[in-house]
Amino acid sequence: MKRITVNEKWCLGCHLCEYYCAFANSGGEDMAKALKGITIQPRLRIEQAGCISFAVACRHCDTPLCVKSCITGSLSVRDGVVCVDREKCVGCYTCVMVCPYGAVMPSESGAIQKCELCTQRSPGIPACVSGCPNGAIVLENGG
Amino acid sequence: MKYVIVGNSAAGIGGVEGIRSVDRSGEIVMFTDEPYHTYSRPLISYYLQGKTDIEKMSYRPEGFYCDNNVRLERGVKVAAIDAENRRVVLDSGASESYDKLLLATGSRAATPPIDGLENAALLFHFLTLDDAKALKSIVAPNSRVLIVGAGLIGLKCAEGLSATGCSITVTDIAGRVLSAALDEGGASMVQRHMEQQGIRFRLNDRIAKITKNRATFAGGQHVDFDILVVAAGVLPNTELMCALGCDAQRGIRVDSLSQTEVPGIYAAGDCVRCCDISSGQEKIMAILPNAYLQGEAAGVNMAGGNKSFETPIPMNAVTLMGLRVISAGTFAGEEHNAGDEGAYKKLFVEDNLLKGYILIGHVERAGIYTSLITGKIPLDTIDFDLMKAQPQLMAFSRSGRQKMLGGQ
Amino acid sequence: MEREGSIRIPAGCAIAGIISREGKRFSGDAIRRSMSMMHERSNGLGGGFAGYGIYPEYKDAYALHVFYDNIEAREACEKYLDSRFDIVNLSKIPVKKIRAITGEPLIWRYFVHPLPTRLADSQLDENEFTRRCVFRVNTSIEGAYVFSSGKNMGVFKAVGYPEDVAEFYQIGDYEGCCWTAHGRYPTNTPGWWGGAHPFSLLDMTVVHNGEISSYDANRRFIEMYGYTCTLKTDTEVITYILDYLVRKIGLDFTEASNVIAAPFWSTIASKDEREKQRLTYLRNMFASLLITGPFSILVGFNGGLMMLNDRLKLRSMVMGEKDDFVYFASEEAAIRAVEPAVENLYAPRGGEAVIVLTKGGASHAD
Amino acid sequence: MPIDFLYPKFEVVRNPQRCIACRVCERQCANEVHRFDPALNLMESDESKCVDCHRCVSLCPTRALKIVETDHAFRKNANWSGEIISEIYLQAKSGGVLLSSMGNPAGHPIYWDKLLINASQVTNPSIDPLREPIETKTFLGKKTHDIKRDKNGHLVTETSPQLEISMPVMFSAMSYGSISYNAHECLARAAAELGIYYNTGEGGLHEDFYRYGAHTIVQVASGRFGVHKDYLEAGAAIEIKMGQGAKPGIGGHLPGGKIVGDIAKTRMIPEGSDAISPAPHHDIYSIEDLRQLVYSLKEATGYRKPVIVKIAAVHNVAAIASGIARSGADIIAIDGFRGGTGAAPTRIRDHVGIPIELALASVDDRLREEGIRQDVSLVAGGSVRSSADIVKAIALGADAVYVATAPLLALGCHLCATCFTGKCNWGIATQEPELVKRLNPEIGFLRLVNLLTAWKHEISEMMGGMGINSIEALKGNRLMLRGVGLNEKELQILGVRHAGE
Repeated sequence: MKRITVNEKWCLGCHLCEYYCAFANSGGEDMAKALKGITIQPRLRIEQAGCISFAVACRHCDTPLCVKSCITGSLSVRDGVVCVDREKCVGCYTCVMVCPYGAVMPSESGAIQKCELCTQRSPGIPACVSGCPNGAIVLENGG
Repeated sequence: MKYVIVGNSAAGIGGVEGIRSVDRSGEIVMFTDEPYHTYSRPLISYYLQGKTDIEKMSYRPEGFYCDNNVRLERGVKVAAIDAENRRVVLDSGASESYDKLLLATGSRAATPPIDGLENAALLFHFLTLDDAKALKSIVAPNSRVLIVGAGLIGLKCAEGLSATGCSITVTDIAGRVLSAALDEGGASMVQRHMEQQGIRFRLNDRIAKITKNRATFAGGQHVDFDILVVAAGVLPNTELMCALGCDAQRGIRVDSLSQTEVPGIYAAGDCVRCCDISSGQEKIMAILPNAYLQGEAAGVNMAGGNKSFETPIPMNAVTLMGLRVISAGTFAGEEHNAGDEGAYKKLFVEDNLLKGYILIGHVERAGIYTSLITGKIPLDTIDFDLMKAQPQLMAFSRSGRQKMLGGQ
Repeated sequence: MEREGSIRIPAGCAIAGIISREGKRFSGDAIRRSMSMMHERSNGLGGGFAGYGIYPEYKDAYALHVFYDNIEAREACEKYLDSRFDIVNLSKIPVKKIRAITGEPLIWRYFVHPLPTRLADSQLDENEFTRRCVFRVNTSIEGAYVFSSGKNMGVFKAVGYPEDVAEFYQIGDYEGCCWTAHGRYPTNTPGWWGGAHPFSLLDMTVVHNGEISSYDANRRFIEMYGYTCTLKTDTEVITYILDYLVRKIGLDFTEASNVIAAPFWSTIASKDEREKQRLTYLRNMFASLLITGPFSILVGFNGGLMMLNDRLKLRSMVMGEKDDFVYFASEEAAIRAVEPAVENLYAPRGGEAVIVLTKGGASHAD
Repeated sequence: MPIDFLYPKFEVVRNPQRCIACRVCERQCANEVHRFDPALNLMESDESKCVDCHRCVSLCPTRALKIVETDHAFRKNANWSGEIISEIYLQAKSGGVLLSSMGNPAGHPIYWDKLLINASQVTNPSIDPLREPIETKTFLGKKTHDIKRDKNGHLVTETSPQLEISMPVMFSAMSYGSISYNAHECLARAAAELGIYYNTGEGGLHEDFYRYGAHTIVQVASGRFGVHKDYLEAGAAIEIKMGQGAKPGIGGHLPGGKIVGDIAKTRMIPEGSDAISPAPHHDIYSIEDLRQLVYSLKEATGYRKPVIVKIAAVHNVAAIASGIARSGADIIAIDGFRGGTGAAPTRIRDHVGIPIELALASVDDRLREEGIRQDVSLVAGGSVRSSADIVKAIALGADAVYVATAPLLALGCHLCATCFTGKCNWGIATQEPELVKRLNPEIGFLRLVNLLTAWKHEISEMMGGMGINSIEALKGNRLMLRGVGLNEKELQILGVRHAGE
């Protein structure tokens, strides 16, 4: 099972993961062009208070409450990754109501958005993982 | 092993997926009195509104029954259960044997005791796709619509119809909208919002009499309508169990394994009565997440696994004409107001536990609050002030976060 | 033109050796024939032979073979020798004038014993005493060069092809129980007789084919111990290393081979604990005497002969047997030229020392 | 406010087309150079605070940043350079000694760059490291002048204590305190992984790192901080620090502000007290005294651990080394004047000491002349920058080299040379927790392993090219070097010929 683990100990609170996430999901080819002048809507968020910071992204739970609670069937598990069919999602936010990590979030389109480990973009390492300068976000395989 | 499931909505589908997570090969027969592939009932208002279509309303992909090796019998009503011989009898007279039976019969619209209701020119309920289709086919921009019931179904119906430009009045005996899901303050915020969008409300008022195109209220005032929608709550479909001599009028009783008092028969979803852990009361919590989870647990147990559904609480996530509302649990105990501008937020605390919450406007990360209720997290183990301000994992202890997020 | 000593000259070569395990003496003609087969491996710029057991009548005396550029050098040298040694015999080494060998120096031979008083004063053993005297001549008497200084053995070398050198010195007239030989292919042409091989120190002679890459590491180390590398040749430094390890430190030839062609660490790791410790000790303690780069050498000494290749076997060397004799050569053909019916042909692996002792011989210094 | 005579040294150049105002520069600059102006929705900078450490540049996701040296100039003057003028302004303002960090940046000759390495052609084959083993393992410690045999004639294989290293490189001393816990963890783990050693410096050994003891050299310096019996026992070798290339003749001073928590505990001094290492050891005023300390330490550790004596390369280094070789020390470490430091008076750093190349050559020569080269191993440090420098150092006569600046660079150091401020943006030369955490040892350790693994490959390639398949055969093999652009005297000291000869 693939999932991201977050090493709070190494999180610098630099927020680069959010920008790499937003860029990865923007479909653009140049970060500057893709993100210039906009307020980014990343699929993972840094929580920060004083010296403590950490990223929160979908945990791709073994028992994903969001998937089970989804009223439209637009959330599903594909190869261990909780994915959303944003065409189908009506933005009822039942998933927002049940996700214990607060990792499902509204998007501007009304449909929800969430981390899909960059599987929609290209297989491999999620942008937040490769973009983290300090190994605070790690992709785990198996387990 | 042969499984029979009555009902093709969330609880029934949960049942199929629960069974198949344990038993890949047992025979599954599913009966539904509707003619459709499984669809999401809550989406009928979106359908009405034109925000979705029949295809997108499919609760599961097209190949669902085939992939899960389910024999779906559509448009077939189960008339009775022969529990002794483990058979269900269909209204055609035919019967089907079962080893394990899941009742996921759902609910039906309640009919309020209003004088002359049957005289209404056009009377609708708003529970099924057929209801929505019928309503959609008849409503016109100049229609006058009276909706009886300001609960979730009534308001969603109002939202769905408002897209057509028709004039809408919502009436309820209760003094506020969404009386089951919101407190006074929240309800008035929602009401105000919908009124700004042109919906009229007549609350705290009782219809005394209905004639063809007119509803006359107890105080003598009247509202004329072309279309009358009755959305005054639902009743569980429990006749099959009642016929077996069970006391199930107010919902089928099940244990935490979703098993009824009759051996081999399980029940799940809106037809079931169970314990709300936030209040400790037994009630029907007719919401989709509960239906699915309960159906899934039933399926697992039917197939020989062991899964209990122990965290049912009432909860609602709804968007009404752009206003986001999420509430969960019971609104009892000490109230904590933490709303900011343009948003409403209330947390209810009792015995060092979060019992319920209401969020209107800003609903992000509400699930963290939900998890505090269902997980019965003692509030003195977290930074509750922080948590009150924003639902956030920062409020947990470092080791608690580590457990949640993995890593160091 | 610079000559050996002023510049380091890489060279390719042919080498050969024949030894009688019984210690039977045989004519140098055999080794001549073996070398002539490898004519192509030399270029006429140096050839030489070492014979052991060739002076039975003076077997307890150091036999010094000396090149003199002129009479003055000879006089100076003899005066010096006279002051240190009892010269029991001196003579010109008999040579045969041939067309192929020209420009020969004066070549003299002395059988000497260290003067007992001088030896006692020096507080050295007679080998070390003699070695120092030889160094003294070679470094401080201009025009004199001692090129052989062991007991009951002798080196014969010249500028020319090996077979011509053999004829020049009439090697066939000598009888020894062990012979080694060398033909040289230097890539520079100093053409100095002293620079021809074998190189000798007391009774140890080395013939070498190769070009070692560790040269300066080895040289700078060995020079700490009283050796002066005047020729800047591989053969010289290898000879000194062996002299140091065997005669001074007291290692036997096998142990010495474990130093200069030490097994790879991975090989050492595969040995049993005791052997591992032994090899690690030798490699570590004498680390600067590890020789890298290609070499094949035949080391002659009174009592036997050692053949050794570098650890990667970057130079050819084969050996074979027939009856009492063991043959070594850079090429198999050179062995067959002497003994067509040679048996047990074998190319020892890199770093595998082959030590053949004559009857009663020992592989370490006494 | 008094007049500030100095214009900022660096300028922050921000490409407005590329900047997305993600504010990572702002968040990552401990010097507070960057800030976000919400009104203008723009990033701004205060370059007077910039030290040119490149943290912002490295993390900027759109490469919108670069730092350039200002072209603001004093009137051209070959004698009064801008640097000198600025220093006078600084001293006129502060009245203090100028402080600097890292190594001597002055333009003295770098002899490594004037030495060239040989390769085999035709007469002697080069060796392909992909096909044949090339051995870089070596041992440091006293070698023998004779052998012993037991009664069966077997060699007695006991030796003086030796340090085995998989390649002739070790991490030189950097104290816990001058660098961070995480930096130490990187070094310790990398040393263990690589089969080499790192060095505690004079900061003691944090209890967490005792488990890396088999790859640790514990240092005893003039302040004796953190020295106790267990500490001495914990390491594989003990180093007596007599001097340091960056500041010969000068002691050390870690301000009380940095003596906090574990650092105080590890140094065994009260929190907040200045850690002052005196210039000399006050029990060593002569070579005889050194000998006593060497044997005291040997005695304390049962003669099981080699003792290293580290000195700065100064004018009389050969004679000093000769004395040390006779003091019982097993290893002499010589630190050239380009070696780094956390903090040194600028004038000392830039003007005292001599280059390591010359010091190494002359020490190696002297010890050989005296026939005592076998009695000690030589470790050369003080700006060994690459595998080529290592090969040259070994060929000049070193048994191994010490490196510190290069591994710090591997960890992220950009040589901004402001370690003494304690605000290292790379988490190396700092004790501030939020800065220290920027150096994740999981990443840092791997980068060190990568660097040295790469060097090992390169060393093998160069050795193979020379036809040398074991590092022992390279040691002191000066024929493998040729000089370029060196005068007769330099060639003579280095013991190499000029290229073409």
